Amino acid sequence: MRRAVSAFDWRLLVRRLPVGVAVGTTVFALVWVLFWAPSTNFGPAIHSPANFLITLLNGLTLAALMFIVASGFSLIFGLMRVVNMAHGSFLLLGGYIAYEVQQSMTNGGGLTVFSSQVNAWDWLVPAIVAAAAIGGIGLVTQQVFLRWNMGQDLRQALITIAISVIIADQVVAHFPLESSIEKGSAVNTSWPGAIDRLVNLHIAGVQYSVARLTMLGLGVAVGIALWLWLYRTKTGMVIRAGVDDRQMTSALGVNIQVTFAIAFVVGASLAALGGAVFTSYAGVNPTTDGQWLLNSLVVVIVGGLGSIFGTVAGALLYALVYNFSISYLPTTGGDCCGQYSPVLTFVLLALVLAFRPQGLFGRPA
Amino acid sequence: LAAHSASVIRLAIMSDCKGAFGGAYELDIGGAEAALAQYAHGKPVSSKKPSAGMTGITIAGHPVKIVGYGCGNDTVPVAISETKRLMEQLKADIMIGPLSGDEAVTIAHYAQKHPTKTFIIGTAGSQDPTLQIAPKNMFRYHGDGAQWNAGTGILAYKKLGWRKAAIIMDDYSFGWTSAAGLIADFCGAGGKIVKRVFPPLNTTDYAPYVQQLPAPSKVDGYFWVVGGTGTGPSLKAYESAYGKVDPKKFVGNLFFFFQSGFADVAPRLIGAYYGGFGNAPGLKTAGAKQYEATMKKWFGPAGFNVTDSFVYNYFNAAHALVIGLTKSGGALGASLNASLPRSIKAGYQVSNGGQVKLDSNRQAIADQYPQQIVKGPDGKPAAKIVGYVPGVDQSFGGFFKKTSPPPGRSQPPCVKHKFPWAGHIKAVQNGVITKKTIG
Amino acid sequence: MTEAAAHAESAEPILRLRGVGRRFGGLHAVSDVDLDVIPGERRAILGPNGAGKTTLFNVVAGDLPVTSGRIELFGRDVTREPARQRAKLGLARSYQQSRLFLGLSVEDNIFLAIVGVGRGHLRPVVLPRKDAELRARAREAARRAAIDGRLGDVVGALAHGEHRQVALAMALAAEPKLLMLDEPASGLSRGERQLLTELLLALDADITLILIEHDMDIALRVAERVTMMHEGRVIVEGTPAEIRANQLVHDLYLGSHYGSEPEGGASG
Amino acid sequence: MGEQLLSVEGLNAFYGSAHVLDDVSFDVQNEQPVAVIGRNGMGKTTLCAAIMGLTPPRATGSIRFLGTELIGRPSYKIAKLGIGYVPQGRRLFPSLSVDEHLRMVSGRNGRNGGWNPERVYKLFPRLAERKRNGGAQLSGGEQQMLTIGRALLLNPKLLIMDEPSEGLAPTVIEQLVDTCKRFQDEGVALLLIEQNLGVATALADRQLVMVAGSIAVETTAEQLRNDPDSQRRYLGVEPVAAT
Amino acid sequence: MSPFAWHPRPMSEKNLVELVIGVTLLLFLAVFPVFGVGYWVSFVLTQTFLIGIAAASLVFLTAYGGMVSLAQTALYGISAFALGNMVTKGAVKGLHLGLDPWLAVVLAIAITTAIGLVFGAVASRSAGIYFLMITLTYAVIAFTFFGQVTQVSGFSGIAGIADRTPALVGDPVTQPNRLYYIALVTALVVYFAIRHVVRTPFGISLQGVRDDPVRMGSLGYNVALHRTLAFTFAAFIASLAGVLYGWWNGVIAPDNVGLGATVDLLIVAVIGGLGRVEGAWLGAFAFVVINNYVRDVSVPVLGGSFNTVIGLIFLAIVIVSPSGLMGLWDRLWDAAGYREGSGPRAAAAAGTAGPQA
Ligand SMILES: Nc1ncnc2c1ncn2[C@@H]1O[C@H](COP(=O)(O)OP(=O)(O)OP(=O)(O)O)[C@@H](O)[C@H]1O
Ligand SMILES: Nc1ncnc2c1ncn2[C@@H]1O[C@H](COP(=O)(O)OP(=O)(O)OP(=O)(O)O)[C@@H](O)[C@H]1O
Ligand SMILES: [Mg+2]
Ligand SMILES: [Mg+2]
Repeated sequence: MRRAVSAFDWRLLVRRLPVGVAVGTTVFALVWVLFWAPSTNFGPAIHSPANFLITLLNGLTLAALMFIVASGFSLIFGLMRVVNMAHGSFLLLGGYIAYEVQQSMTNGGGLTVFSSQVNAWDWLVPAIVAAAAIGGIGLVTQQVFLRWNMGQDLRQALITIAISVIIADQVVAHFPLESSIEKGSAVNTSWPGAIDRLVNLHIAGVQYSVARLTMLGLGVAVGIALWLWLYRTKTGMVIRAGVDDRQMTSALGVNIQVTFAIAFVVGASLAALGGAVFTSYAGVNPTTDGQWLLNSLVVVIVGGLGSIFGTVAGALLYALVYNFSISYLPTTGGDCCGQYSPVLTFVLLALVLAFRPQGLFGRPA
Repeated sequence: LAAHSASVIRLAIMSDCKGAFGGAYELDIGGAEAALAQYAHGKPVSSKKPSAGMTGITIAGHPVKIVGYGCGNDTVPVAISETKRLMEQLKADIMIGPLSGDEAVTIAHYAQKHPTKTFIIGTAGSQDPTLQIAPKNMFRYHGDGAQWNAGTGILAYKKLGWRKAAIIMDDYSFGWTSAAGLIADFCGAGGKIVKRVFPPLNTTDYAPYVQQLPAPSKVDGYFWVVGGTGTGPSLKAYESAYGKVDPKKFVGNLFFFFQSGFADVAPRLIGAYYGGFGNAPGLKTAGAKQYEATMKKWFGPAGFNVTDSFVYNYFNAAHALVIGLTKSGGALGASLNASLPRSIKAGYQVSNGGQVKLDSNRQAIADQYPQQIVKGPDGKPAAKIVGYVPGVDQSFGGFFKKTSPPPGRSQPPCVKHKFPWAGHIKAVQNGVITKKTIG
Repeated sequence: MTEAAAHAESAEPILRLRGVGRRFGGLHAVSDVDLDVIPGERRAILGPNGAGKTTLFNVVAGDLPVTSGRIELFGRDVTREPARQRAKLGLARSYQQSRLFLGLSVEDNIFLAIVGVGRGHLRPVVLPRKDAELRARAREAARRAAIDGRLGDVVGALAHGEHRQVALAMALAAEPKLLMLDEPASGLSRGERQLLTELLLALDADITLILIEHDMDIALRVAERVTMMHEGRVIVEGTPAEIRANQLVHDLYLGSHYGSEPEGGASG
Repeated sequence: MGEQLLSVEGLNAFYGSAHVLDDVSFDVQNEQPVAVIGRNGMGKTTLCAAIMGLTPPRATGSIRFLGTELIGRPSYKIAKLGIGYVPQGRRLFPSLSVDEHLRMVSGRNGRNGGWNPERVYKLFPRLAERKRNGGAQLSGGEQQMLTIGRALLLNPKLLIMDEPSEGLAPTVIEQLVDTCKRFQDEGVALLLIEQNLGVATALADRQLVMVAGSIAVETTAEQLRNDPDSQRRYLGVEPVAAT
Repeated sequence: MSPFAWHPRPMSEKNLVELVIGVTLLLFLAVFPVFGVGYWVSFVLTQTFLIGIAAASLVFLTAYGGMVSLAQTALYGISAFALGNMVTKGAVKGLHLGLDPWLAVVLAIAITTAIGLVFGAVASRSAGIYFLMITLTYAVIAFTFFGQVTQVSGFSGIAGIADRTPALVGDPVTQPNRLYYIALVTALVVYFAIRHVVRTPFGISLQGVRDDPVRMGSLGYNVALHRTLAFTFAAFIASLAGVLYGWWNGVIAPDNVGLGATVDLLIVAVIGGLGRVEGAWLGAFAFVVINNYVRDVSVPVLGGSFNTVIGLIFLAIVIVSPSGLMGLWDRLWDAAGYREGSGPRAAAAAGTAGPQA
């Protein structure tokens, strides 16, 4: 009996450990950021509330963009079990298409246009065209290459890898279209002038970018729309059923292929929408695809597959950890520690997965 | 020359066809091939697509065959495997390339182990290949990233009146090297760097890094050494933190006006100074005109920007090769290495009669030309040469040594130091070097 | 043998549940179950669909943690032990929906059941002698479950009923002290059911058997004692005869007669 | 006798190279239940799959439903023609709740018959209590109920049930039999696969015996019930030599 | 003929044919350096062997453990980085400890295996796609770690590893044959080790874990331990590839463990066929050859460089054969009318999908 009791204690400890570690880390991180933070860039939040607020807003707005992109990935990945490794390429191509459309609408002649020359339509139309075009490419991809091998995860992942290799090369070969600019050059679009300005938040004197706040709004809007679609209509149920057992779904009279095609198109379009936003927010270049594939993967992994809330949580966690670790890691000397924040970010994510293998909101496998 | 030795000389050209500089592939090849066409009887198979190949190249009676084109992606592993493919599978004797800094480092190591082959760097800006590793069979006829910025820091101090500045640099060897030139120069003149920020390569969101920079009200200006694909995104991040860019507060490196930079970031930076590639595109010298005419002649239909410095550097590399091979009579290896010119006449250089000299490490000592982005007559951004910095060597007159720590996050330190060119930087006006000293 | 017999004589139950409960959210799938099973006993657990039988198995086997109560197995408190420890102690179970290793052959499936309770899980070398012996045991178990005709076939390619047979073979192969079968007859044809019944009747006396079964012919023939569950609780316990006679059981569970097969000339 | 509803002619089916169905022919008349019985692994499930256009990679021969050829049709079209399918092993969707299972299917097949989720809940009250449970969070019997309910919501003309009584408590089986008996009144024909002879004979008069991939014999419930000998022969109370 | 399992069955006709092909190939490879093209010895084949070893560690985990690991590239990179930091001397990047070459090899393998143990333990509770994900984060951690922590590397990587090889290996540049044979022998040892291990209780139970981990628990197995140890074993194999790579390439850089390289190894394994260990080398060979020789093909309509062509070739391979080149061979064999094993039923499982649920 005594042995059993000691085993009991030990196990209990191990089981509580993750929670303990998580709570401990969070509390420590909070105390650090709020009250302590010696030898960091800004010092603790109580001393420099403006920087804290900016870091927070940077995190939230980046999370919104990550959500837009990753939700498309999550839709395809989580619901159809297709690991779409071409998601980053869709974003990249979407970004270039948005750029070309904005160029031609504003007669940019290949040069960056200024936001003062851009009105709301000059932004919206490119984004819509990009989303539609990539939706079309997504549809072709899904119909030609993925439709007939559903369920073969790896094979599909490989197919999309091959497609991403091809798209990457094609982008370098043809974009930007303007002949006086080198192919494969970085390009960017501009936000409409109306939102490309700073607004005074009247908190700690912080001025913040309206464009970034708009991005946050867009992210929320996409989230709500997706949620309504997936959880308030039959389409959502059908997709989830189809993922569980395609044949059976079909045997219930559901043309599951149509539903899958729609889901894929939506997912691809979200990548392009994200691409259009990213092109205004930072700009795209031929390395953007890998970067965003990785971002999407990480967000979806951490949040949990196929859950909208998971994607939200993943995006928030990733973006906040990213921003806060850059801002609040100590910087002593040249070689420590701020620049290790990318490493730290991913270590944290691995730890999340170690304790919750299915991601924050995922169903246990 | 001896007819019996008409063996084929095997040449490889390596550039990047993927990654951040993937768009430069045809340009670089075009640059090298234009020299081969001009000086060695080569005929491009297609004047629109240089990588389609070239026929009829002959030097000192030897046919020269371009055995292959290397395709890097700005990473070390691909650079090395492409080099092996070119040198071992395709059995090239000579390579012109690679394109970027880390690639050059790794190829320098390769060169060290393959002494019978000859390597002429295409257009890479890292310091190590010639300062630290310095294989006897590797040559570079252009400056490194630090050299390219020589004088620009002094200009910021003297002409813009900066005293306190912050610097943001890519966190890898080229970023460090490029920043090193600015820091050494600016601090040497008496300026202070109050903050160094290093975003990693391929950063998705530069906002938190930009946030670390002191606000524009707190410093006189920023050295902006974020390059390749990061220039635009980092500037956008700056704009969304502090509003519009004030070009007078920004001094950059070549990426302010390089390749896509010209369309992507330069329009926002009209008026800003930057280091450039250390050469002087747009100088109205005879050499420059001749060079541009040559490029137009061979690859005019390809339509690319002949003043592009990548093209120019590849051109000079191939030009030097032609001279060297001619002198060695087609002999390779050590005798080619001995014959490669220690000084070449280069189009965008003016001092010493337009010469680029090599130092004992086979690294260029060259004049540098700080530049400014201006609005061109067509309304598009244009690069204007504003200064002339004579004879900058890789060690900055002994400041960088083989034994000193290489450029890094905190290297070099910010110290006052008199560089050889301090006090000798001349103003350039309308493409003409004036007598006026500006720094 | 003598040891086993001695064990059987001691009244010490092989399985003792006290106040065992399992909740799923607000649903009490199993609540407050007390149960004693003595060594060598044949016990059937009956109950309507959703009564909590499978859940009870799951908590006893350790596949699900309990939310309350205490489980003793072979005189030892195993409430917090993981499933694998309980298997090592001598508990084997089958699943209502066969859980098999679809990528492995029938023989390898059974082989795994044998290795699992023994030592040498982690042995990364082939010991020809030892492996041959283990495999012989696996084939023997397959023969008892009448699936020895398909030893080399990949389990993924078998029919539903054949899966049930493999599952049975695996449970037997572990030579457990306590064998828990969850609806072993479901999906079996009459022929195989017959074989199953015979097999269960002929089971070694020192193996304790707990059986969930909706086929009353089998359950009531094999069992010595029957526990009837309803809505997570034990409502009746008794001998098969007592159970048959119990009106509550009839109302809740047995109904008239479709549960049992019409034997020979039985009326329709 | 009604008109011909389903007619199977010369049906062969293969898994890879394994020949599982061998020249199967039979038909189902309107409103008339038919049961297929046979030992494990004889090909009963494969027959259902072939009709529904599911798993077997290859099926040859002809299956006609109300004159429409089914072979080569995608299974959602087959289902839409009015065939409901209760698969063996339930095949519920773990990602969907009970309620979602039903809502997802209801109203899919344009036919307006009398089935809606409410009626299914009335038929199986246990399901109503479990509305929010996920498909994998049900007891075996509850799963079976949901599978049947799901198929009924298609308002099928023909219901194919593969061992529906498996895992059901006797009372529920009884209820199931009663329900199925009522199908006839509603114009639903039944193709029933069963191991439980009690259920098979109670529900269908025509009994097809499947042995080694073909219909060995057709008999009637009456005969089968009263003839232990044929029970033994077809359903193999003794181990059958031929396997 | 399950692609996933090895059964001690009597040798079929197909096994025999494969054996004959295998032995012939081996003999050919053994004498190849005598007459073969130097580049094929020093580059194509040596690289094939060592990439194949890394890919084999992935195939092992995938086929037998159901764990599609994206960390194998990171692990073999870690091994090469460890070797580089310990063995190099003088003014190169990294720690340049200048240890004895053999000692460095042993340490590199030990360190990598230990890291594999930790990685494996952390990931052992995950399965399927989640496992893939957590190992992807390992890959990213490795990449950012070596990129950002300049003390041990930085983006330009560590060079000069080939200058300090053990005497047995010699100078890989001037004596490529030695490394060729060492890589060949290592590959063979790895191949047979994997073949052996999957027939042992450990290997079979690993396959059980792949199919149904919960069930394995109720059979008495410690599933997490099994996964951890399998991962450690695979890390050990990958570390061998890493050491060979260090010698062969001389340079190791963060991009060797970047997303691109990670995906490349997956491509290698899948092209070869995730069902069979042989596939690892076949895939590596195809990959190396395609990357090297597809240069001058131009694509009509689309345009673009040879990268488009490579993308198209990979696309074609994956589309044509679900289980890679090995699967293609299996299918060709079947199509030729031969059947393995016990009667017609044996072939029934052939059509089933990838090993992952
Ligand atoms: N994982 C779960 N989550 C939520 N509810 C569950 C879960 N598993 C089972 N239940 C519920 O618990 C109750 C008992 O289920 P259990 O499987 O134990 O029944 P059972 O007695 O085995 O029934 P059957 O004879 O039909 O198999 C059922 O109502 C079921 O819906
Ligand atoms: N997916 C499959 N791949 C290969 N062979 C299969 C597959 N499914 C079934 N088989 C084989 O086909 C034969 C018929 O199987 P089927 O499932 O139709 O039998 P059944 O009559 O329904 O049996 P049961 O009563 O056990 O459900 C069996 O021998 C089985 O092994
Ligand atoms: Mg049950
Ligand atoms: Mg069946």
